[in-house]
Amino acid sequence: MAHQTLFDSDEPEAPTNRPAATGRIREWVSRPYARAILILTVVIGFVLLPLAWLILAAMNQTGAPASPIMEEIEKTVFWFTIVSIPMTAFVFAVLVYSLLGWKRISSDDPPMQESPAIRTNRTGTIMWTVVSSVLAFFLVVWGMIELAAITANSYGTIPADQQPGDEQPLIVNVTGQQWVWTFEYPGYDGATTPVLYLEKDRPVYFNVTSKDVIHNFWAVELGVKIDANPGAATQTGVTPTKAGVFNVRCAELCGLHHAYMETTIEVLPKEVFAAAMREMGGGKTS
Amino acid sequence: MSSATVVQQHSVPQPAQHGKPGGMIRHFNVVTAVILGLVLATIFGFLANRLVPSGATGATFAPVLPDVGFLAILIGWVLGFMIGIGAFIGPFRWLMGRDLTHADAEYLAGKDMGVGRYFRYTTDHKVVGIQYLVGFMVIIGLGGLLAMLIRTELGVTWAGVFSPDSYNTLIGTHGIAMIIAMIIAISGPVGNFIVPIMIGARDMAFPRLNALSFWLLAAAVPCLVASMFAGGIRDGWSVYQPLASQSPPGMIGYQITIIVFAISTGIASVNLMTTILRMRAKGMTWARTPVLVYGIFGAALMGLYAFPFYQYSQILALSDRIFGTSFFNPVEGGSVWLYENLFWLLGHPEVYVILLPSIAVCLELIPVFMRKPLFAMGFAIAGVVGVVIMSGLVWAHHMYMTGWAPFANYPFMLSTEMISIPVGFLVLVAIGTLWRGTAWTRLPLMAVYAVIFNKMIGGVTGIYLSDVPADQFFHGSMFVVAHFHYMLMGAGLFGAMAGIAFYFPKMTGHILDERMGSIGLWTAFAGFQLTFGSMFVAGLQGQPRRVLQFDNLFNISNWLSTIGAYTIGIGMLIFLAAIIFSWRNGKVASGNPWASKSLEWQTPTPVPLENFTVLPVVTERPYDYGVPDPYATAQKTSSDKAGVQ
Amino acid sequence: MKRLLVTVLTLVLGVGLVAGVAAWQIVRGEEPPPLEVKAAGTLDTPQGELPHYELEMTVYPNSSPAVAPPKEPRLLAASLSGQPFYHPSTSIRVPANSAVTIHFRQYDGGGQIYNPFFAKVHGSIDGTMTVNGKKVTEIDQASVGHTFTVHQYPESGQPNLFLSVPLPMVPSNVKTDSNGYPVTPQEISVTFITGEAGTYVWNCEFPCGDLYQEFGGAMQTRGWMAGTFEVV
Amino acid sequence: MSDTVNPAPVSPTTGEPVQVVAARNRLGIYFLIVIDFMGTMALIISYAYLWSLNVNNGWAPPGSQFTAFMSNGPAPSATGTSFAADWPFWVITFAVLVTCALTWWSYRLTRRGDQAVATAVGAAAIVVAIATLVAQWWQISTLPFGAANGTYASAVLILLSGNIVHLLVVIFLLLGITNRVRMGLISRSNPWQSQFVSIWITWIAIAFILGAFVTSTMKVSPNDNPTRFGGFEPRTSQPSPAASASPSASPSPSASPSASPSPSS
Repeated sequence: MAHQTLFDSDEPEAPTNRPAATGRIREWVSRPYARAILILTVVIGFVLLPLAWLILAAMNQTGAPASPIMEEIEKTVFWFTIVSIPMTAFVFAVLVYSLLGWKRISSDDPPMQESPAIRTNRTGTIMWTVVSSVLAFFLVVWGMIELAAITANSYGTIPADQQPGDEQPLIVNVTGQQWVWTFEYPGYDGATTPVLYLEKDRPVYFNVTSKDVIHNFWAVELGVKIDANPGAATQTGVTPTKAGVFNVRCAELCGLHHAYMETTIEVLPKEVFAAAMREMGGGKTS
Repeated sequence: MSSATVVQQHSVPQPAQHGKPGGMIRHFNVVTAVILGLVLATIFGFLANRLVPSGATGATFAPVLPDVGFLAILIGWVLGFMIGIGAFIGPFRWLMGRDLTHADAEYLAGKDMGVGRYFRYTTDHKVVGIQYLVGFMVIIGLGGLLAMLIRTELGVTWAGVFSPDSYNTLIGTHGIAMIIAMIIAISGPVGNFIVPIMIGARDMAFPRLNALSFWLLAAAVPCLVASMFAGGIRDGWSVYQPLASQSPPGMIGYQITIIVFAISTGIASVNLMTTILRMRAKGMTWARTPVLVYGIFGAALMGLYAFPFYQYSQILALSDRIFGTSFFNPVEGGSVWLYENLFWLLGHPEVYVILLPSIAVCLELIPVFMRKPLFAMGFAIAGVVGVVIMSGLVWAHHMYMTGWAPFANYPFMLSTEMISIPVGFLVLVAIGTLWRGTAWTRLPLMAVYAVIFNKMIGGVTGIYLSDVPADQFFHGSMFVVAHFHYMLMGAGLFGAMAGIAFYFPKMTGHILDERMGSIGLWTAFAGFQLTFGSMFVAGLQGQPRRVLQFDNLFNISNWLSTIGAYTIGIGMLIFLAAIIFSWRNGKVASGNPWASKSLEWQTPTPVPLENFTVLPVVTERPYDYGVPDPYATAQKTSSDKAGVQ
Repeated sequence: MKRLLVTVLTLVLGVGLVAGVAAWQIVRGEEPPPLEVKAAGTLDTPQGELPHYELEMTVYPNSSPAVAPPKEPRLLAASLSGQPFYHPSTSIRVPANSAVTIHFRQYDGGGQIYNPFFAKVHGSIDGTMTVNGKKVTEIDQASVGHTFTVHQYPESGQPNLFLSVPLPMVPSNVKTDSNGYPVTPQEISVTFITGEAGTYVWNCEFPCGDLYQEFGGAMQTRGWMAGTFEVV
Repeated sequence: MSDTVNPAPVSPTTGEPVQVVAARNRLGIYFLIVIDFMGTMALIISYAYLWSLNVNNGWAPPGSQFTAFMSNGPAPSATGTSFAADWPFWVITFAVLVTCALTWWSYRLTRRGDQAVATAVGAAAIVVAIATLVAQWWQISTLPFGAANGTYASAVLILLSGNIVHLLVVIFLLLGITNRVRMGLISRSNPWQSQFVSIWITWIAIAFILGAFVTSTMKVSPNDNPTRFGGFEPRTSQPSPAASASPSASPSPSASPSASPSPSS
C-alpha cells in the first residue's frame, strides 16, 4: 500500500496479460453468480413490467386521457417506467442474490472469514456511469421534447396573436378563492359558472388567478395543472378531445375547506355547449 | 496594565481559577432552565398584555393580543430557557476576560458528574450525542403520533374524527416535526458521538457551541408543541404564504421554532465541518477518511448554506405578521413566489441533508458486515460531492407548476435529472460492496437492505416528478407524498435505524437486542410498503395531498394505507422497546463487537472523557477487510467454487 | 421475561396514546350539535308539492352577554373574540327531497365582496331570495354582510347542490341595543329544494375574519363562519 | 506563573498550541460568515425580487400617503413615491469601514506588543461603532415611510434592522476584545481573537456596502405594468372580465342593477 490515490485500481494483472474484451466477458458470464444474477434481473424485470400498464390503468380510472396533453403525460409515464425497470431489476437482483446466493452468516460473533477485497472494478464502474448517464440523458431529452410539446398544446408561451387560428379558442378566466372555483367566459358576455363547461375539440385558454391565497387549478383528466397565484395571472390551455364529466381539484393546501375545493368539468359537444352557455346568460358568442 | 501577570515573550497568560471549577454554570441545569423559561414567558406575556391591552384592536376586527402576546411568551421562553441552562455564561465570561481554565473545561465536559451531565450545558461530544439521540426519539415520537392520527382520520372514512382545522394542524405539525427529527437523526447522535472518535479527535472543535446547538433545539421544540394549543400550524410544513398569514397565533410558534432551529443547525454545521476539516488524526488524509465523515460533512455543508434562507423566510413572514410589512402580501406588493423561492432554496438541499448521512451510514457499515473493503470509494466521494454541488441548483423543481417562470422549467428539469447520476454513484458503491460478499446478517446490515430497496423505489418515482410533463399530473398529489416518504422515511429513517443499531454498542455499552430489533424493523418495513405503496396508487388515481375528505374512488387505497401505517407504528414501537430494553439490560458489548477496523471501535466502551489517551496516527486506508480476490489472483481456472468465495 | 414485558408495555402505551387522543377528539366533538329543521306543512314548487321545512339562523358580529360565542380552545378563542359567527350552530341537517326555507337575521356590517359572483343568489327556487320583504336576485356587491355558500363535497355520487345566498350588510349608522347589536337586523329568507341525501360543506364567502384578506380567524374556524350541511 | 520561555505557547483550556486552536477558530469564523452571508443574501434577493416584480404596483405605491415610522419624522410626502435618501446609507457604511480599519489597526498593534495603544484604538473603534448605531437608529426613525408603506419600505426596513443587529454584535465583540487586550489576555503571543473580530467586522462592512448598494441603485421598479392583484393580465384580446373586486382600492361600482336592501324595514 505504498501509493494511495482515491481512484486507484486494485486489479493486479498487468495490462499486457489482460485477455481480450470478448474473452473477459465470456469469462465473467461463465461465473456461476453472474449468470444467476442476470437471470434474476430478467425475471424481476418481467415481474415489474406490468407496472407500466397498471400505472396507466390507475391514472385512467376516471376517464383520462381526455386531451392531447394527458396523452403526452401518459406516454411519458409509460416510457419512464419501462426505462427504469432494467436498472431497478438489476439492483433488486443483487440485493436478493447477496442474501441468498452468496454465503451468509448469522452467528452472534463476528465472522472469521473474510470476503474478496474488491476495491474497485474499472469495467463495472465505467459501465454503471455510462448507463446511468445515458438514462439521465434520455430522461432529459425526452422531458425537453415532451415539455415543448405540452407547452405548445397549452399555448403557455405562445403570444396571443399566434395562438391556434383555425378555430377561435375559448377563453376561460379561472378564479380560485377560498374555497370555490368560478369560471368566467369573457367571450360569452362574461357569463360566470361554478362548474367548468368546455366544448369538445375546441382549444380552451385558461387565465388563472386567485383572490386570496395560492390555489392550484388541476383539471385532472385533462392533464392541466397550474397554480392560481394572488397577484399574478398564469396561463395555460388545453384541447379537450373527449366529451364527459371530469374533475377539477385544488392541489395546493389553501386552508380550512381545501379538501372541498372541487368541482366538475363538463366537456360538451358544440351545440350542447352553446345551449349551456345561453342558459348561463352568455347569449352571444364572440 | 493592571494585572500582575508577567507576559513572557512566548507564553500565554494563564486564566485564574475563580472559585470551584465551572464557576456560575454549576448552578444551572435543565430544571432551572425550565423554571426560568416559564417565568420569563409569563413576564413577557404579562408585559405584552400591558403594552398592547387585550381590548385594543388592530386594523381589522381582531384584537392584537394573541399574536403579540404569544410571540412575547415564546421569546420569553426561549430566552429564559437559554439563560437558565447557562448558555449566556460563556459570552459573558469572554466579555469579562475570565477564560476557562483546564479544570473549568473539564467540569463543563461533565467530568465525574454521573447521569447529571445529561441534564446540563455539558460540552462533551458524547453527552451531546446521547442528548441528540434522545431528543430525536422524542421528536419523532411526536411526529409519529401525529402521523397515526392523520391516518386514523383518512382511514376511518365513515367517521370524521377531526374537523378540518384540527386536521390541517396535524398535517403541518407532523410535517415539520418529522423534518426536524430527520435532520438531526444521524448528524445529531452519530455526527456528534461517533465522528470525533472516528477521526481521532478528543472532542468537537467548539465544545460549547456543541452544547449550545443541542439546547437551542431543546428550547425550540416546546414552541412547536405550544403552537398546537394556540390554533396550530394549519398550512403544511411548507407554510406557503400568504395562507400562513391567515393562520391563528400558532403560526408564530412555527416561525420561532424555525428561527431558533436554524441557528441550532447552523452552529452544529459549523462545528461539524470545522471538526472534520481541522481535527482529523495525524495521517488521516482525505483518502483515509471514512465515507461517513464525507457524508456528514456534505450534510453539514448543505445545512450551512441552505438554512439561512429558511430562517430569513420565516423572519420576513413574522415581520409581515407583527409589523405589517408586506414581503409576501400580494395586496401590498409582496410576492408569493418570493416565499416559494426562499423556502425551496432550503427545501431541496434539506432533503439531501437528511438523505446523505443516512446513505453514508449504510456505506460505512456494509464493509464491516460484508468483510470487504468499500467498493469504489472514489465514486462514493464523487457522489457526495456531486449531490452537495447539485442540490443547490434544483430547488425550483418544487415550483414547476407555480407558473413562476415557465422557461426556467427547462434548466431545472435538466439539473434535477442530472442529480440522479451522483445519487446513482452512491447506489453503485452500495451494491458493489454487497457484490460477492459474505453477508453477516445482523440487524444493522438488514436495515441497509431495507434502505437500498426503499431508495430505489423512491429514486424511480422521483424521475417522474423531476420531469415537468409528468409532474403536471403528479404535483400536489398523494404520489408526491408517497415519493418523499420513500426517500425521507424509507431511506432516511431506516438508515437512521441502521446507524443507531450499528453504533448502539459504542454509545450505550450494550448490544441492541437482535430479535426485538429485527421484529420491529421488519414489521415497520412491511407496513411501510403497504402504506406508501397504496399511497402511490391514490396519487395515480388523482388524490390531492393534504385533504381530509376525498372521493370514494380513493377509499380502498386509503384504508390499506391506514392499516399499513398502524403496522409501521407497531413496528416502530417494538424497535423503541428494543432500544429501551437494551440500553440497560441488553447484552454487554465489548469495545469492538462488530470487529470493525475503524478508529471509533478501537476505543474502550464506555468511551473515556477525552476519547484517546494517546492520539492515534492513521497509516492505512479505511475498510482494510477482505482477502485477495480469487478470480483476480487465480490463473484462469474454471473452478465454480471460487466464485462463491 | 423482561424483554417481552418492555415490548408489551411500550406497545400498550403507544397504542393507548394514539387511541386516547383519537377517542378524546371524538368525545370532545369539535363540530357543534346539528341544527334541526322545523316542519312547516307543504310548499308548491316547480317540482310539485313538496314537504316544507324552516330553519332559522342568526349572524352576530361578535358575542355579547346575551349570545355566547361558539366554543373553541381558550387561546384561540381569545384571538377570535370580536369576530362574527353564525348562531346557534353551524352544523345543519335538512331532510331530502323537500323545500327548505332558511330565515337569516343578519346583525353585522360589511362591505365590498371580492367576487361579484357571490353577490348573486344561486341555487334557490327561481334564483331569488327575500330581503326585508322584497324579492331580489342579487344585492349590491359593495354592501355585502356575509354569504351562506353551500358547495361541493369531494365524494362521487353526491347529488349536485350549489346554494349561495348573499346577506346584505347593516349600515353602520343604525341604532344599536345594549348588546351592541343593531335593533333591526336584515331579515333574509331563501327557499331551495334539497335533492337526494348527501353531505356538503358551507362557508361564508365574504371576508369577515382577520389577518390577510380578512380570511383568517372566524373564516377558517368551524363553528364560526363555516360548517357542515347534511341532507338526510 | 510560568516564566519559562515556551517555544510553542499552548492554550490553557485545551492544552494544544495556540496556533492550532487559532486555525480552527478562524475556520469557524469563516463558516459563521458564510451563514450570515447567506442570510444577508436572502434579504438582498428579497429586495431585488420585489423590486423587479412590483406586484399590484406595491413596490412604492404612487400617491399613497407615506407615514413616518416614528412620530418625530418629517412630514409625510403626499404625492408620488418617496424613497429614502442615499447619503445616510453611505455615511453609515463609511463609519463601519472606519470601525473596521480601527479594529485591524488595533490587531496590528497587539501583534507588535503595543498593548496600551491597541487598547486605546480599540476604545476608539467602540466609540465609532456606538456612534454608527445611533446614526443607524436615527436613519430608521427619520425614514419618510413606515413598515406598511409598500414593499420598498418593508425591504429597506428589514435591511436596516439587519444592520442594527450586526452593529450590536460588533459592539459586543469590540467591547470584549478591547477589554481582553486591556487585561493582556490578547497579547503578542496569542493575538488571534483580535484577528477574528477584525475578520468578522470586515464582513460586516461588506454587508453594509451590499445593503447600501442595492438601496441606492434599485429604486424605481423597472416593471411599470405590474400584475394587478387578483385580476387578469390584459393579455386576452377578449373583452376584459367583469369588474373584479379590488379589496384594497375603492369599491368598484357594480355593473349590474342591484336591488339595494333597505337597512331598516
